[in-house]
Amino acid sequence: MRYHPLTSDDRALMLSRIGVTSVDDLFVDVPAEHRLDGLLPLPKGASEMGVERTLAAMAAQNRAAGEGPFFVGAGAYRHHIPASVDHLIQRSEFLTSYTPYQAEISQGTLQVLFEFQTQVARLTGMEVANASMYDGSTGAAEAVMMAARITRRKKVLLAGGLHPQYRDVIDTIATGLEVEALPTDPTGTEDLRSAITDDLACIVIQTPSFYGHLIDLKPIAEAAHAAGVLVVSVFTEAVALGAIEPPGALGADIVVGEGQSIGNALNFGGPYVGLFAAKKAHVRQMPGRLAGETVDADGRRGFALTLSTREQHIRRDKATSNICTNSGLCALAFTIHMSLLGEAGLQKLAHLNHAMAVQTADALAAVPGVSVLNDTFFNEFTIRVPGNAAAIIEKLAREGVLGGVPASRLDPAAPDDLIIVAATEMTSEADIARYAAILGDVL
Amino acid sequence: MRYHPLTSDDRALMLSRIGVTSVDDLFVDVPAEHRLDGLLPLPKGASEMGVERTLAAMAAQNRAAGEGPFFVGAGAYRHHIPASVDHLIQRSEFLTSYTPYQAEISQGTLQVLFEFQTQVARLTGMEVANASMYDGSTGAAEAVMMAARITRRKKVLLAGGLHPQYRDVIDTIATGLEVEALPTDPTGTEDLRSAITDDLACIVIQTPSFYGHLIDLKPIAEAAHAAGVLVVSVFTEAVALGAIEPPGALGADIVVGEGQSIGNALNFGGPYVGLFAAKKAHVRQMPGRLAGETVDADGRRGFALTLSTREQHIRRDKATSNICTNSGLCALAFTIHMSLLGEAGLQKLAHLNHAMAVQTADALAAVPGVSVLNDTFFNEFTIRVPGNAAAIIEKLAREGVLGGVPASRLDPAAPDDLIIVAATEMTSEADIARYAAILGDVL
Amino acid sequence: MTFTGNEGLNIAEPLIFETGRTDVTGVDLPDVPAVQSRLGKLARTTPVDLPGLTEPETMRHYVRLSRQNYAIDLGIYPLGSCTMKHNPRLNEKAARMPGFADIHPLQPLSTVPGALALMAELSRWLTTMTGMAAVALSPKAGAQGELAGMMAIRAAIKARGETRTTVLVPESAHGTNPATAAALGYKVTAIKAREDGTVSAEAVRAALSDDVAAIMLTNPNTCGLFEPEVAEIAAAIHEAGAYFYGDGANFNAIVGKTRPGDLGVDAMHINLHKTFSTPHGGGGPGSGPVVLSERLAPFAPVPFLRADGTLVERQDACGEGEVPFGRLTAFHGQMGMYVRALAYMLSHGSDGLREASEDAVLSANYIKASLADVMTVAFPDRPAMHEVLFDERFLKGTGVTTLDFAKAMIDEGFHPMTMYFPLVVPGAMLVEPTESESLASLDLFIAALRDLANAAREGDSARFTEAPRLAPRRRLDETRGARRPILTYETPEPFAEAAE
Amino acid sequence: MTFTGNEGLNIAEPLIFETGRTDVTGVDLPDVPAVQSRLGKLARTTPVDLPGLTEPETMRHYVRLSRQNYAIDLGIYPLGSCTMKHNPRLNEKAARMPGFADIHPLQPLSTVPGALALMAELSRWLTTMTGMAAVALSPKAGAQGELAGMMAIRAAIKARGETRTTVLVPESAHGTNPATAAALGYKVTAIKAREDGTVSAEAVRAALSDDVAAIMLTNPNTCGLFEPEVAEIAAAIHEAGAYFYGDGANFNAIVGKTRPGDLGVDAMHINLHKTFSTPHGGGGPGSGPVVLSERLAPFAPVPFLRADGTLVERQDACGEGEVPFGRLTAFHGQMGMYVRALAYMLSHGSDGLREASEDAVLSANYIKASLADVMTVAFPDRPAMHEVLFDERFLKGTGVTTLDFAKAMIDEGFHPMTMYFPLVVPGAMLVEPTESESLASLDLFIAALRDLANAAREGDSARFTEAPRLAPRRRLDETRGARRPILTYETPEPFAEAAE
Ligand SMILES: Cc1ncc(COP(=O)(O)O)c(C=O)c1O
Ligand SMILES: Cc1ncc(COP(=O)(O)O)c(C=O)c1O
Repeated sequence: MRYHPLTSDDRALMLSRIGVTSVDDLFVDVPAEHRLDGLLPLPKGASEMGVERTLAAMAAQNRAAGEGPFFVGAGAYRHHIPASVDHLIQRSEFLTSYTPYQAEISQGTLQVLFEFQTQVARLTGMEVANASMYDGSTGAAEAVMMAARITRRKKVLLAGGLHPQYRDVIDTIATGLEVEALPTDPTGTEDLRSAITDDLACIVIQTPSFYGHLIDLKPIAEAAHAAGVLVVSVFTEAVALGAIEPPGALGADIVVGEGQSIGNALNFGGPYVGLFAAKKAHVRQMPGRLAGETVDADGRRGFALTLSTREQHIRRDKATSNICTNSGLCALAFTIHMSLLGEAGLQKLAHLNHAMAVQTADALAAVPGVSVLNDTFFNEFTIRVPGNAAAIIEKLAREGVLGGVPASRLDPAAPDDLIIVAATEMTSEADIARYAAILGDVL
Repeated sequence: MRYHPLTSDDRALMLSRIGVTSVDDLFVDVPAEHRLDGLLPLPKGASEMGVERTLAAMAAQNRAAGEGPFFVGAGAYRHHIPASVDHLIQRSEFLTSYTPYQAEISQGTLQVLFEFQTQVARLTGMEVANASMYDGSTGAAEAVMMAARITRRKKVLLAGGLHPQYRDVIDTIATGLEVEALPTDPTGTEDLRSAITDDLACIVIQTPSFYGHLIDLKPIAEAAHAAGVLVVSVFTEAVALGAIEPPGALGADIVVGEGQSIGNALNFGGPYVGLFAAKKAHVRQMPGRLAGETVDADGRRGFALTLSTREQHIRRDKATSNICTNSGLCALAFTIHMSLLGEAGLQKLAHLNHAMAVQTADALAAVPGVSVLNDTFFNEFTIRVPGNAAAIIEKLAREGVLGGVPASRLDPAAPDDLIIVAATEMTSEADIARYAAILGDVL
Repeated sequence: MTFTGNEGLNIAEPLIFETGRTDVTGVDLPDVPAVQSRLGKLARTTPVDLPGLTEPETMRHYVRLSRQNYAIDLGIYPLGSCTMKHNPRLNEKAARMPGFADIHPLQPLSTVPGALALMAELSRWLTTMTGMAAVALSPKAGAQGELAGMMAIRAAIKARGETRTTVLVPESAHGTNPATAAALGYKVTAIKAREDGTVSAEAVRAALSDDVAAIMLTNPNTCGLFEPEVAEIAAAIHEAGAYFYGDGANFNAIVGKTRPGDLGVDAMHINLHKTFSTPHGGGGPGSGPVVLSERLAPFAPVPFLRADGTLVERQDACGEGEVPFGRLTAFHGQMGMYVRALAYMLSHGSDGLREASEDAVLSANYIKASLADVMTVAFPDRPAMHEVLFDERFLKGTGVTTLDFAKAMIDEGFHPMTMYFPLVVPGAMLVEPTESESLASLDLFIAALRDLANAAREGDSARFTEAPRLAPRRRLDETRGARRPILTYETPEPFAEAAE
Repeated sequence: MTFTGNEGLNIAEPLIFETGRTDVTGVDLPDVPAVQSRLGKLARTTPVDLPGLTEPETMRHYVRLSRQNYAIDLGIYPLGSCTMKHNPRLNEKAARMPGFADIHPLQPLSTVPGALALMAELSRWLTTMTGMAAVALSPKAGAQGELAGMMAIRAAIKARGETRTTVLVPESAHGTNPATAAALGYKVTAIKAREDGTVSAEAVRAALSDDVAAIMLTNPNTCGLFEPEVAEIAAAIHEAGAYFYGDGANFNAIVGKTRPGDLGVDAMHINLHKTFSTPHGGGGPGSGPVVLSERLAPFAPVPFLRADGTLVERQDACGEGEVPFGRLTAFHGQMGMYVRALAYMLSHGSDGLREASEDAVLSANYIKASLADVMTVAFPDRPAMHEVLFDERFLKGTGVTTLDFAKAMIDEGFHPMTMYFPLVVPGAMLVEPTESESLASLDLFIAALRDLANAAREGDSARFTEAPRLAPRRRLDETRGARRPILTYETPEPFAEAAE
């Protein structure tokens, strides 16, 4: 086997040093009746060439985003990733290293995490950020539990603009809490201020919302804070923060979001990277790893994991979260891409996304029977179509256009005539024209 | 521009340190009438996204080998390259370093070259090898000139089995010499022994030949050596040497070949890597760079470029060759792939190639009207078809089969009904069956 | 020593916040078409203060930083419990095929049959290797797999109309086990190990009651031993109406040798980033599919694949006998890791998988046998599985601690083993070589540890207490880090700079 | 100091011949079908004696070796004449698109229209930038481009029915220039430079005769100066019936600022691996297209592209006015480099190309201005172009040589500049920063050189003569290497080992 350096001679020599005659002698503790005799009923090993062929054949059955007009978003976005990002994350020293517990020989990863934390904090307008969560949805669940720990309250309110799958994840994971979800809110008009009660640990608000609306957190945060309620702000499109006011500036207490848009490919949903930012005062209640600046024995600046007493490997059943492995490499990709963008690049990217979405919205609104529900949006908005959204999306797909996500695919409570449509810098004017034309045809 | 770190502020500061007011002040030596005023009549810079799109559109117009049955060889071969090879050669420290003139900080490249030289010497059965030539064809020209230097003779004989383009390259580059080429030899039956005369510097023989025949160098080498003539042995398929006797064992004095097959993609013809091996006695007449083992000031083993007094940067108009930049990175790919293969892997690879070629030959020979010209071959052979080979190849291509190379495409003197057909480990039985079937159809 | 502070190829690198500038970018973009803004009053007014670097600066910054890391590709990485094995580059290539990397989780499922087929194929391999009925692929890492398994158990108990509030966890367990149980509101009861490092069925039986929901047992356990009474423990658990959660982090020892399902496991997560070689990437991402027994299968979370290959994404779309406990993550889990793991499985095949386990176990026992006379093996009597546990007894009286010993290994060119885990032996050193090491590599490692052990015994303690001296940094002051944590870069005030 | 000889992350690595084994392989292959061998009596009987490594061993071996190299991605690489600029990764990605990397040079041309279009587009950029009539793409590197250009010149002279046997080459020329001329049988006449480092038209005129075939002139020249009399020289050359071969290695200084064709150049190679950023790869591959004037265009070698986009592969397939001098390489040249170079050009565009040249020249002059007081600028009076030449005068009396000075730079974390070239000044140090350096990087470099120059002056000579001390190796014994060259690994005789 090409990955196994030991030869039969090596094995014989090793067995004799150990003092046994066969490798099976090392498995004597396995109950005899449960030892496998022959091979598992699975194919035998294959050449690299063969495996590549098998997997390439599977991949070829999927319609890649790049093959034609593509407007799918709703939590994951197709952006251009500079070639240097993917090159750098494949450096052996980044790709094949473990969690940086041995700080002296992990300064590369640790400094990157410190840069990542700083970028996330600045992007969200918050004071601190952790070294990543699995993704935005699980980060949202962790945020809710953190809010409950801070406030020592058990009730949680989810706004109607929250991504339905995020809602389901919070509902599933935050098991000890009472989670109430407001009705889904396609028009972005729900009144959150009046839903706030003083027994809430937090209110969870997504902006831009699942349906694309920009929500002004400020008045809500004021009402929440007056009631001792924390505001958990959620985003699924990190690029948006280049063009809209950051949640931190509007009063959010915890900000969580999906970081996939920066540096990470679509990957059919994972791996992604959860961004998690908060206020300094709450740092000891945060989940996940933190890299901190310190000095070494010679007084040189260096970085190390810190505040580990929050974590499962130290605190066990008292930990703030059970998370261990996180999204290190995706965080690296985020950091590199963000370093390339910088403020100037991020802002231009955001405005380009917005412009392409506006063009798309205008083009689709001009299709007879189609209306755009949004007054405000960033790079994603919702259209109402005259007919079943899922069926229309299928028809579009057959014509080579991936036109968006039927809201009802994720949320049975959503009307079935809504499509969530996203555009990015990858969207061309030709794509938009084609979408509008085909949509007109299939309606 | 994303690749240019200087900002306008930086430039202003630098100009003031220099003491000029504009960058144009630094171009005063350019004759005023020849200074360009505006921009060149070329498009302005484009985003990475845009460039990628433009190039992908061009690439998509080409029929990649992997898209269907593929039997093209005649000097370049489609082999499977392990993913680790391409990964490793893209390591910054290999990809973006210069020729290892500063040995202390180039040990990586130097040790690789030393390994490469050893591998090439062992593969060819020779005593020494250099650190690469541009490719097999230019290596062949250099070999001829080296033979002339050694023997101080001017006449060169090229066997009829030599790749026609290699022949043309020798003819072009070896300008001071009298190059005589024997008639092209599709059947592999020419009598080379009796063509040897004692005024020859060398005789150049390709084996496996352009038409695929295996040539026994031994009797020819005996005759040549008796006449003081050197034998230059050429190969275009390095994998063959895993299955056939190496030229060094059969009496070759200089062995040159194309190394593309090991570790390097087809790339429409380049970059490739020329392998160049010889006898120790002739090393001071060799062209190209050589890495040698030595020790550092602390007595530690290390490697450095050596015998540079042969080279242009030291010897200028007395150099053994004008070559400077060579094929370092392709040599690295060769070395890595060869290290992965090892003797066991190389031999199996060679025998697999041979087996697929035998199956192909048998299948095509069974097509009515088609005959195989070869008694012996490695992974490539010649068929005679009833009709114009070039036209048939076009018809096959239209059916999705790339069936080989019409001999007459490269050599106007070759009969126009011959196709050179290659198979490799990438050839599947389905490919073979399809080729035979379609060939039957188009004839 | 040098003017620059650099030392040859070891080049110091500041933070991007010290070198980048907010008006510089390494990403060129087309011009933004003029449109009527739809951002309303929420258009950004505050600066982000994010520095940018051009591409050449970016390359250098991250390449230089990377060179301050150890990695599998640099040498043996014997972190016990972490299974730092070779990461094949084929797997990276496959995961980047546009048909896998450039597909959206919410594009119509009719446009991604290959993706669903890949998930089904991966499921087949996982259930066959473990001898289990079903698998929930979506958990994002091992810890979430634990959550998934324990939630399925809780749902199954609830479906029986019961409530149980206790979970048994051996003391040697990984931190995620008690953390997971606690996150679900369970009371954690610790089970003590025997002298020989294993758990006795007797101890388990003594702790059982009808309030016990499950045991979370790692097998092979974190001392590197196969639990000899595992089947008996399983029987006792089941008899008490409880479930057997298996922590599969150590599955690499037994693939193709025995099947957890046969041993009585009801649920077990599999860290694809351990046993199945998806790269750790400096801390993640991972993937933690959880295999489930027949009894737990109905409770698998959405999304799940039906036997006919269809993907069920919503709880309200379930059919009979499908009672998912919920959803653990948006979308479908770690597709990028599925591709890599399946590439690993197809490459190895049934024969290669078994060989991997055998070589891993063989290598651990070889290290054990080769060091037993100079270091102290915590549990010498049973064969080790894929990892071998040493303790600090051999350092007694030398003034050298486990930590010092580990740091001296860094100077020798090795990544240290896992230290101070499991908690059940003092100064634990858990060594897991994996199957990826050649005999030459093992021998070099062994020779170095022998030399170090001898040096410690001979009183050369500075070699240890001052270590590492040859790494990019010497020991970091971690308490200072924790007392006044500096978690983000703060631009120095200009006047502070001037004052210096 | 350590037992292993390793120093933290700097890990020693033997040769594959010392670790690999001939029965080990890192490549699994399907079984070989049984066939009747057609190898005849030439089937291999002798062993190859090639060691194999598994994939994990291979990764480590080459990753460890790579870490002993300096690289652009690690820091400034100021090798004068080499143009070590940033290598964009987009270009690597594009070159690996299957439509470029996985196409065969001899598959029907009807199946590769995109490849031909790319070559045509590259040709358009090259001829437009240089103001020339045509380009021969196929030369494999600069030196072969020289051969191509000089052969075209020879063919043109022959077509006029003349023979000329002399080529003029300034003393400062790169070694490939005289080597190329000599390879073609020309007598090389050296032209002396003036005091100010440039060539005078007068000196050229004095050397001209009707035996002179060409002048090979590098402009900007290898002293980093633009030849102010280039147009006059060209006129004189042409008047004498000779041709002007331009060495385009230094084209990076003037792209978009002036066109060689306008200056009177008849043929000029362009190193795509310098000006157009294709990676040097530790020595190659490169690509050396040669642009040709109207008069030389007909003699371009096969293969060449016609204006209509068709590719002419054979001399006998030529039409009227097409009289190629021959063929320089099998197939069509360095396609992989064409893709990268075109990606560079499209990315930069007309504006970015000019900016690159301006920044390169600006940076060289900034270095010159910043070091002029502590080092000695060889030709201080004219503006430098993209590189600046220092000489050894500032080291006089310090006991430090140019070589020592360069080696001390290694300890400081820098790759040295080009040394002892050009030959026209003693102890030359040719510094070419390129446009890829940030101001911070330039300042760091300048500060280090200032510190070093001061240290040399102040008598700290050990810092230089003992340097490098912090690199993977100290200075190598190059004479020993050359006296008894060891060019391949020889397995030690077993008895020799025993005797030790
Ligand atoms: C024994 C054991 N259990 C559980 C885990 C947690 O897995 P993960 O890090 O994938 O969440 C680990 C990993 O470190 C482990 O070693
Ligand atoms: C001035 C000059 N001319 C010619 C060459 C030769 O080019 P190449 O190395 O591409 O053959 C070089 C490259 O080193 C050079 O610097």
